[in-house]
Amino acid sequence: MIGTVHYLALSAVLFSIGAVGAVVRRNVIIIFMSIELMLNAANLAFVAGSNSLGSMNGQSIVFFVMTVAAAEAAVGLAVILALFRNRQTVAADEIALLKW
Amino acid sequence: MHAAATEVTASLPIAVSYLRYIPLAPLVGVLFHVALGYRLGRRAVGLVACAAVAVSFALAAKAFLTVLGSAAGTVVTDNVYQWLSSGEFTANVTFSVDALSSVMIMVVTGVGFLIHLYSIGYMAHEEDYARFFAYLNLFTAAMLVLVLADNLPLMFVGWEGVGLCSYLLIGFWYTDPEKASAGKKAFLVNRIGDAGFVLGAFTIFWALVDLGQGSLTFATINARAAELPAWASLAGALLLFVGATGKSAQIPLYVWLPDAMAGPTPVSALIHAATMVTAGVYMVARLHGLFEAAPAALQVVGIVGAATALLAATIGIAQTDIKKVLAYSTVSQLGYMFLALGVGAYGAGIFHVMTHAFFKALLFLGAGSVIHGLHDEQDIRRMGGVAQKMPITHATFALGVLAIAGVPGLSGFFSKDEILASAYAGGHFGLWICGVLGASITAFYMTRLYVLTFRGKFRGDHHKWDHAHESPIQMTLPLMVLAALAVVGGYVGVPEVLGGNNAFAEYLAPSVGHHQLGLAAGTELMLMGISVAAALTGIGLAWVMYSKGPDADLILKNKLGGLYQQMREAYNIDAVYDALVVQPLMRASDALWHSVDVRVIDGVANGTAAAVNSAGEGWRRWSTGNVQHYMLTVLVGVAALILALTLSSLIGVAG
Amino acid sequence: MTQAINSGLPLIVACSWALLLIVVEMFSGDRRFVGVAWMGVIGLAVTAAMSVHYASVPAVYGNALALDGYAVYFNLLACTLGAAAMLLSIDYLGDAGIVRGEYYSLMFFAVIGVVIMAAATDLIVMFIGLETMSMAVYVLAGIRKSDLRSNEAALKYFLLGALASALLLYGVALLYTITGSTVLADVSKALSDTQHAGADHLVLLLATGLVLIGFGFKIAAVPFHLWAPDVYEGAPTTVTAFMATAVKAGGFAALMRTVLVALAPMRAELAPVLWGAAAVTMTLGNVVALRQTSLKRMLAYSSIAHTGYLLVGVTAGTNEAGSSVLFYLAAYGAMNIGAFGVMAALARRGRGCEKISDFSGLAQTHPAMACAMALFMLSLTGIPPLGGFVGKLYVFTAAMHAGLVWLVVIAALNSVVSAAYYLGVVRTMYFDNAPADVLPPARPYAAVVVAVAAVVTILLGVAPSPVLGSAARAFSKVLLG
Amino acid sequence: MSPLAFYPLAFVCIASAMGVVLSRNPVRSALSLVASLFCLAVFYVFLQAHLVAALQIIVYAGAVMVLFLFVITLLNLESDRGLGEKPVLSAIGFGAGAIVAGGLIAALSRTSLGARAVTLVPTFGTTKVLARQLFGDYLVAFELTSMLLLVAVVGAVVLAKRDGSYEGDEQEAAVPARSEEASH
Repeated sequence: MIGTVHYLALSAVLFSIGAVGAVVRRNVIIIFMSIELMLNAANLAFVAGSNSLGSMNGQSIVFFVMTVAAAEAAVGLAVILALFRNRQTVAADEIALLKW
Repeated sequence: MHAAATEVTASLPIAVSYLRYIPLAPLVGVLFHVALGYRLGRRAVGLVACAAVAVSFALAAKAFLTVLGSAAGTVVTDNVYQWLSSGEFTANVTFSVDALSSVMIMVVTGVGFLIHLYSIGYMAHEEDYARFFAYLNLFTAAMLVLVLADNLPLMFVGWEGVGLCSYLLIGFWYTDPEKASAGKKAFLVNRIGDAGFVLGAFTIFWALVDLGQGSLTFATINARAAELPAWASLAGALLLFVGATGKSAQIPLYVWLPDAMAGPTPVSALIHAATMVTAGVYMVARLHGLFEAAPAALQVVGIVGAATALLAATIGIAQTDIKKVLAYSTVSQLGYMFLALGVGAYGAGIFHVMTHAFFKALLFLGAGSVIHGLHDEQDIRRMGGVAQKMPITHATFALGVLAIAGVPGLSGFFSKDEILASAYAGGHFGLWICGVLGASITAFYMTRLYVLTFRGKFRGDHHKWDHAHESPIQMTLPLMVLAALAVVGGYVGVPEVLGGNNAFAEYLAPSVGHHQLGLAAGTELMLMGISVAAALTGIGLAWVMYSKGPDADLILKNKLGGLYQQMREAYNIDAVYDALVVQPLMRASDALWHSVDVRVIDGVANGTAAAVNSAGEGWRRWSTGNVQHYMLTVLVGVAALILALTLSSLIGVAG
Repeated sequence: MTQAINSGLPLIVACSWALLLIVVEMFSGDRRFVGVAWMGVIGLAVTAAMSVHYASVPAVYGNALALDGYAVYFNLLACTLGAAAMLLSIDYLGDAGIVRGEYYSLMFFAVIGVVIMAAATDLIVMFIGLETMSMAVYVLAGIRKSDLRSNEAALKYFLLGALASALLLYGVALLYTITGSTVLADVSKALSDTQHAGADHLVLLLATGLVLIGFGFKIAAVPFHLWAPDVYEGAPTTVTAFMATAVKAGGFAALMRTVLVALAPMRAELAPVLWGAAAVTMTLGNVVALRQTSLKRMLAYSSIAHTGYLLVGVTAGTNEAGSSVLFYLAAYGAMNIGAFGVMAALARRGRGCEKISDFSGLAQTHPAMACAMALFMLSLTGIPPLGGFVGKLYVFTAAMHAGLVWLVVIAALNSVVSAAYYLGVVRTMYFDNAPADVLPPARPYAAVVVAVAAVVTILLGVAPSPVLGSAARAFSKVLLG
Repeated sequence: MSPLAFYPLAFVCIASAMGVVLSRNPVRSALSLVASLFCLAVFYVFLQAHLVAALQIIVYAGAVMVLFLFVITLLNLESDRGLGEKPVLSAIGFGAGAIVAGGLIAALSRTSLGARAVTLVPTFGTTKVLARQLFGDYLVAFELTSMLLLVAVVGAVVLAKRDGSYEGDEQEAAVPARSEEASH
């Protein structure tokens, strides 16, 4: 029988994949999508937790997290767009005027 | 220990409200200079600066006379307001004048006033006149806060304030980068001392709170020092003494004082000879109860003092810059004061603070007068015969030299003799030997300085000689007053064996206890004889050697060999510190900055080959400010945390 | 019910005011947006005043927000810092090529985010507050759209901020799964429950770690500080001033409430982590700051170092330490707003005012500005009797009380090192010669802000009692039990 | 949920998540993410979170991901070389990721969660209950979220919109000068 722990383990795996993606890719949009994946992993944990506790709070929280993620997407893509306009690139390692 | 300090008399407070104006008056002066100084011109600035200090002096005299005229143990206090308070401790802005601080405020305002007066003449051609006097007045205010404070935090305000002003005044001629860096060095070395001061204060405070005592006043600390745990009083006293070595230029933190001579000469006289540098001595005397509770710390104070007195004196022999000689002599004399404190003779230490303020201020101002008259010549090898051109400077300077050399009848003799006698009486034979040796060397190099400057024939460029002139009255008047003080200043503390009644020690007794020598009259006279003989030997030797001119240095050089070179280069302590402290710190900064923030991350991220290549330039190519590397750091941080927690937990369970 | 609404009124008014700002900005004909800026300042003043007025209402808004003393303190702090940053921005914006009036409403929203973070008693509400603040600040950092550095700052801040948010959220998710709640007090209760002592302990530790990392990012604690120098340098100076002060205050507000309330039962395990973070953060910040040539980057590392000092207080975790952290944040805010304010007051387009060497001889050309800057530098060093000194004194004494002797020793040594670079600025201003092309005169609004910041810095040092008292009162009811 | 359904679905979910990270083409990454989000929606259904599942598909996989795809195509992004360019960085990243996953799973497997026996009330997960909660306990959070969205919208407009209507050409002219300056 599949229990809460399985769901949480799955969420941990997704979380880690997202974290790895955020580090290893140089395309900032893919980095950003990886971070979205991490947020979704958290959502899965909330829903699984909610189910195991028999309390609906977790589901309500997911509702807010989705909103936050949507807001983040709007702002993040706008940031990327503004940068792209000036630099014609979305490669993380080419964006390094500010250093030391 | 033969000597025993009598109990400190319980204090009898008199509440007044005028003490606050003592530091406030110079502070008002500062505001005046800053706001109006440039508009109202030099005369106004000079006048206001001197008047402000004069007001302080008058009020200080009032407080002094009150203490003098009242019963022993009288303390005049002025509680302004509650400054800091939290659940467990309070610190007020409270000024208090007892016997100890009354001597200090008299010296600070009195000598300070003379030096302000002198500066009007000395700085007459200075462009930034108002700024100079603003700093000078600010310094006076800070020094007065330091001396008048009745608790440690308030003292720290003055403590940091004088350090800051010293920094600003050393670097006053900011066009000269070397001078600016001397200022920075002074400030940084002082900051190391300050860290000691703060940590010491914290230690004591912490231990006091454990006793249920939330007050940091000196009275409380001294009264309850004996109840503190031994380690707390020892650590607290030692840390505070680190602060004192910074401010009062003792081993190992004395290195800033010789460099501080880059500042204008009146500044050297006021801050780096007469007042600020004695702050450490004052602080230790102020907290004598604490230091007595930690005899080991007191021992350290004495040993450091004696060692500094001797070491600095040897360096003084080989210096050629008139101000450098005086600087090392200051370091050396401060060593005597700490020697006195270390053997429990607080009164003698403070006595020397006072006499030293007179004669050292005199010597510095005299040197300033010479430098001024010879158009900024500072090298004594290119002086000589100045006595003809500057009779007043010459006469007063000579008195200063005799006083510092310890010639009987002048102020330095009485105070130094009391210190040496106390050391001997306390059974500190080694310290006594150091002291006598140092006294002899002091007499030697001061005579050398005097002879090379004022005697013989002028050795410099004849243009300078032709234009050499005696200084104006604003400058010579303070010299004369200080010379008078340097001569008679010692008579307040004539020891009983010479028919005096040691009035100075009696007066200070309520603050710091009375130090009984407990020596037979014969012994005391014998000691006196030895130190006088030592001084006269030094004077005579130097007189004979240097009458022929500065080439006599060669004799010493031949005799002492490599040691002489070391003495001239002040044992290269600066280079040692640079190698041991400054360079490692700078390297650490570069390394941390490049490695943690740039190198490791990039190096790791770009392959181990890069990690091996540690050459700075090689790394630059990779240090990209790349956000990927930042993200990687975060992830590695998370992984490390998770790994550490998981492993420790699993092991914990297994164990 | 009325009470509950009353206690929420300041927030409601603040949100409405921010909305109003957007509308007013749209119809504002003035491209300097002076009116909008002033409206923002007035709105912040009203918010602050209302929060003080309704502070006596004991009601808690559901389980989400509490208008307790702690929240009110941070409310006042954030509103003041926000207003100062807004006033600094007048004229700076146009000169920097920023022609968006939304700037002020975004800053207003960021302040609201800080207020929510401080008032939140539920981790999710705290998270929403954090995101509101962050979202506004991401945009503000990048609002100088034509400037590549500003773009880059926004991107770096955004990517790292989003990553940190995800870590924080995952930590909260794990906490929720185990303890069954995100309400701070309930989490605390569940954590002290013995049922979680054994098997669940490790997950709770990991969750706590993730939450701490999330907040550690916002306050720029090592090793999550890397964004700070780049973002501080790239963002417009006025935004940097806001980030260095108000955003950091918000981060600490949330961190302290979380660590000292929700995670209180885990204090024993957290203490070494916090200890290490404090020690490493202040040391790295100070040592690296020594070699910086850009004033903005130097101040960034300095702000990292100050995070370390503040973490000393958090590590101690007592009532005394908590209130000293609150005081320190106020003093720190005044001196940093002032320091960045001097930069903003003198900066002109095409004429950088960000390198330390740009301030050569400032004492000759701008004596008042130089004097103020010197004052801020000395206060940051911890010279008495200035605000920074009293702040450090209180934090370190409290830490000493809590037995963190060695941490205090490290902190004291650090503050010795820090003197070197702060003093470098003073030396450059006072002892170096002014360049031939002198900096332009200071902007009037900014000059006023700098003057006020200087006065506050002095007052916090000379007469700290009122602020100290309110900090103590503000913190007195935060700790449970 | 039976293991027969869980494991295949989990596999697809993880595989598509890996797809996000590994695809060279950003469009393919985005589509992989959509697939992964779909799988999550299925899990939500099994966990009695019906409304959340619906929102996941409508809002997340729908609206948000469309926005991503839109920006990717707008910027006309080419494929990059994926992980090939920085092997060391990638290796460390994957190593650290493995530690994170391993540590979390190890910790989770030791918890008491498996022993938790909660019988869900019949109304669990219904929209009605969720709505009551959203507008009851979470009213403040709900209102604040609306403000958050507003901030995001304002912010996105500020950044994404060109300044042309305000400042005209002066702004655009400043750009090349600055980039030149920056390249030194």
